[in-house]
Amino acid sequence: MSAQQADGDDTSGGDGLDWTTSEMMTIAASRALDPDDVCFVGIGAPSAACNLARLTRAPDLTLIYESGTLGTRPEVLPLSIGDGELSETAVTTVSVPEMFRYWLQGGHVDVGFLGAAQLDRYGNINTTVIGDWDDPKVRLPGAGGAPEIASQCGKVFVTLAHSTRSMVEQVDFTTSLGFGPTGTERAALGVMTAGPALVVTDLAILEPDPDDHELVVTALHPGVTRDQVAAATGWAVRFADDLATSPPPTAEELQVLRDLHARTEAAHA
Amino acid sequence: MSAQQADGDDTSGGDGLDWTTSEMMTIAASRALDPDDVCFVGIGAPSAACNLARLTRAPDLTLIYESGTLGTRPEVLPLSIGDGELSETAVTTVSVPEMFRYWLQGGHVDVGFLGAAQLDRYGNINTTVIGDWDDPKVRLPGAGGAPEIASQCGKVFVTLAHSTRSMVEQVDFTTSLGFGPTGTERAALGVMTAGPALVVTDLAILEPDPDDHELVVTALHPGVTRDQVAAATGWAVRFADDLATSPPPTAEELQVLRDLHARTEAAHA
Amino acid sequence: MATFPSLHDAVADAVHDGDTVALEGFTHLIPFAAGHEIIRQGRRDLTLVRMTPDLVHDQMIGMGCASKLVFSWGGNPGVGSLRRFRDAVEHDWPGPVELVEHAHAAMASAWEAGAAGLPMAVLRAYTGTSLPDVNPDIATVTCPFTGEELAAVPALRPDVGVVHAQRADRDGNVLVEGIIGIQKEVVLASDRSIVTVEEVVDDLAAPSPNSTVIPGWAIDAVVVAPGGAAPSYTHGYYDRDNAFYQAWDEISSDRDRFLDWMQANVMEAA
Amino acid sequence: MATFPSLHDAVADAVHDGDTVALEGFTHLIPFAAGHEIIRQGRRDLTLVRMTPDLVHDQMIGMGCASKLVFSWGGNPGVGSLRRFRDAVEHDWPGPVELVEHAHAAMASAWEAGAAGLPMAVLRAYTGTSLPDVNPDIATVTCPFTGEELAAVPALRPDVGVVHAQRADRDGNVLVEGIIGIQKEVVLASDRSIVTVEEVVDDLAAPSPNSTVIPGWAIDAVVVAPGGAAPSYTHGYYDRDNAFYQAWDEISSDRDRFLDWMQANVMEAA
Repeated sequence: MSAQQADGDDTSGGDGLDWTTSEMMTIAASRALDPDDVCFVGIGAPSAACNLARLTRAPDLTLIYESGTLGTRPEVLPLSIGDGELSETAVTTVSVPEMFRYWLQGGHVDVGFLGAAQLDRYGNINTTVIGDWDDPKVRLPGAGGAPEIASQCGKVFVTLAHSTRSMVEQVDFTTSLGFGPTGTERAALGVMTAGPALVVTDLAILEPDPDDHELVVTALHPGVTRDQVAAATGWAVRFADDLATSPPPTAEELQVLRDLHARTEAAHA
Repeated sequence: MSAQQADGDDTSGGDGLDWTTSEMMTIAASRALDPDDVCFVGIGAPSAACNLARLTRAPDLTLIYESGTLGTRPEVLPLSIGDGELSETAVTTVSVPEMFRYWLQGGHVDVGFLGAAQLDRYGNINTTVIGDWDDPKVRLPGAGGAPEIASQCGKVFVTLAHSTRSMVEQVDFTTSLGFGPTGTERAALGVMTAGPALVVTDLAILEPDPDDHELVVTALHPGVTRDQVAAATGWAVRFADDLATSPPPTAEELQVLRDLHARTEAAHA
Repeated sequence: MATFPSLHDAVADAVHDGDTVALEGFTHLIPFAAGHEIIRQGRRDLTLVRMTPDLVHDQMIGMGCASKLVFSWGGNPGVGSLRRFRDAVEHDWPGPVELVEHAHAAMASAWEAGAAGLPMAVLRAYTGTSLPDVNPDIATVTCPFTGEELAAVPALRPDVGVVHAQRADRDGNVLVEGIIGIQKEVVLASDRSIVTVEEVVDDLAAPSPNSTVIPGWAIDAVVVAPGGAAPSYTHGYYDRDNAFYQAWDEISSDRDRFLDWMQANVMEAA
Repeated sequence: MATFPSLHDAVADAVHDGDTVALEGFTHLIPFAAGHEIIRQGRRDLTLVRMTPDLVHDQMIGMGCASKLVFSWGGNPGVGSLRRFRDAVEHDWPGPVELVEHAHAAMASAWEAGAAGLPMAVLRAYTGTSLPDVNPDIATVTCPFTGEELAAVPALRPDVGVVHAQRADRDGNVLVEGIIGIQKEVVLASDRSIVTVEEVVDDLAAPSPNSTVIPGWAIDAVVVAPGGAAPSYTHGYYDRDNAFYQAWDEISSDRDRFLDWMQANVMEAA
């Protein structure tokens, strides 16, 4: 949940704006959404990005939370995916079986937006356990809706903080399928949706190589170096030939995001 | 639907009351319901009997119509099983998939109350076709909810007009299972509900023999003879040793039933 | 995202000869206006899907639109038979209509499965009945946990789904109230969907956070068709015209009388 | 037909050592009062079923009520881990808890199947994930029409189902509004059901004919428990106590501190 975002390092833009790496991550993620997307907002970090997009350039973005709320428009960020405001501002609220059967499995969602504890080079996600499932080092909350969000939405965006603990060679447990252990299993298993199309971290943007499906860095956030990203990634990460730099946050993006967080903190105090 | 009841012969009771055989059928059927039954009212004749019971000795009777209305209390008899008043007076109205999956298949209904075009000696019901299905003499409306009402309610009551066309040796088509073609198949197929427990016609009451499950006449309506029933039944019908006579309609039963029909006619005019 | 075409354009765009078309409405909100438009556009060889085919299906079958009917109860509710349906089945007039016959429980679950994007529905049904003898679409699956044999039927996934509802807002979000039947399932299960409504309003005024609202982005076409469910009814708007249901029994009893009535009341009334 | 016992009597009557017990509530209407009563009555060896076990399950596990947990997401929503749950799984304190681990989609369908009286749920799920490797309850069935292999999981049919709701009328009909989750499914799927409510009223005042109302004859016990969902919330009655969810992270971080808090706030507060 974005309400609990880690404070990142401060960064200074050329235009006199300051922002944190965490703000940059949220803003970059928000830009990836098309204005008419129907977006399933999974448990974890994505909620701020989705609502920022809705409050700026994508007012008609449709947000779905797995608690059953369709087309919700919260004024503040929900602390849980089932906060009352999600239902109060939704077009309608359906039962959880209907949500998963009709809306997700029925194929009505364009984008699934997920967080991750571990993400590997082929976009597989672990939110279950660090270590062995039978004898865990760290027992994580588990799957929630993520496995079917990952396989049944048209495509998947992932957002998470970039470190060698989170960006790993191979996940300890595949909670949610990306492209599979060798990048080939998604198609081989007959999963017809696109899978991980975009990963937004606090340092960079990664996209799957169209051929081998390995996540490749396609953009660095302003002020971030290749070495920083390489050092924070648990595999020998590749960089795109046409490596870009993310546009820095605009004044409006920062203002709307900060107002959203301020309203959220006031509401949850 | 009971609104279209055939006018039966007039009968005179010993206490100066007159009634039709059709009224006697409805009243006898209404008496079979326990005051706290949850009753699934199938398409056909049963609606008047169920509502008569509710308006007289069983005010807490719970009526369910397959249109999704749970606990409905109509002031007039519905012409279709989906009339608006059923929803307006219901405790709640659910979707049709929910009705059949959660409420019927889920095992929450005590009594299924069905009509029939043909009923055979083992309580099997045909509402599909007279003659061959591929080359029908008369194409009837079909199954509706009846097959699963017959197998999934705790027990089944059937009400229909008594004639050699309707009370047959063997149904042309088993739309809804009674005890099966030889009276043994219900148990053999693992259907654990009781099945046809009571048949109320305009002449008599029949109940299954506890051993061989053949429908046996257990009561004659007032003024009806064994010969009349035997002549109107398409098999060599047996009579119970302790053959009873149905109590005649009471003044209250007749009054409430006639008021119900009068309100219904006024409302549907 | 829902568009707001005319009834003519919505039907012309969505419904083609040979399509599988569901006009649903479980005794409520029956999309007569849309059915009449399909008849006027002269569609042929349709596979019609409906749990409770009634007068509008009698009319479509009698006018020769259909070559196949998937159904579970076909009658004139509260009155009796569907005479044009019977004439087609019993005497092939105006042409033969192939029947795929189910019970309500199976079709209700098949709509649920269609909306859920599954290839089949699983339920407990048909035990000891003759229906599996005449419908090869009734199969079984075995529960891997208990060994129980359950019924399986194909999910309903028509080319076109048409339903009527109370009202839409400007985003095409549609409110359905009262006997909601399988209205939502039909829209979600169909490749192309048309929802006719009594009116389009600024505020949908759904009375409950859990009201049955179908979001506009899940609907293809929202068509304003006031009275579009008559002679059936729209809860909160108008009542069922029971007299017409009774009159239909006689209108439909004779082929010529039926054709004259359709000509005057449907073909020449747009 | 619903009865109206006290919370103590309802729990004492329905919940026994060794039972499979579902206290559900999808982030809303979480039956804390009932969970605390189960703890006070000292139940042991329970199999707890819940899609989203959170604080009340952390408390039940930490107090030693549970030997098994069937679940799909276990955390402190918006805050982080469940520390008592983790201590049980990672260090067997106060005892080992066997995990039967699912994803939401499968548990949601398993509740649907339980309410529908079926032995299993069929869905499209778990493809390419590690969950089938650790949960033998994840099986497959093959569609007889398409040949597609689908996931199958056992239906959820617990001994006892407990949910909270807004209100009941004198017949025990219960209104649920807002995030309705799987409240209805739990009541219908369970052998014995307890619904705690904020109040009992003469007129349920359901705002829509299609409001989520669970009829009294489908419920065993309706218990008046004002505030019975706190620190979670009851839509229309009171808000979620977010500060307590955050405070729980520290209360639960230490075994002794947890036990002291439970003694003062649950065991001695009836």
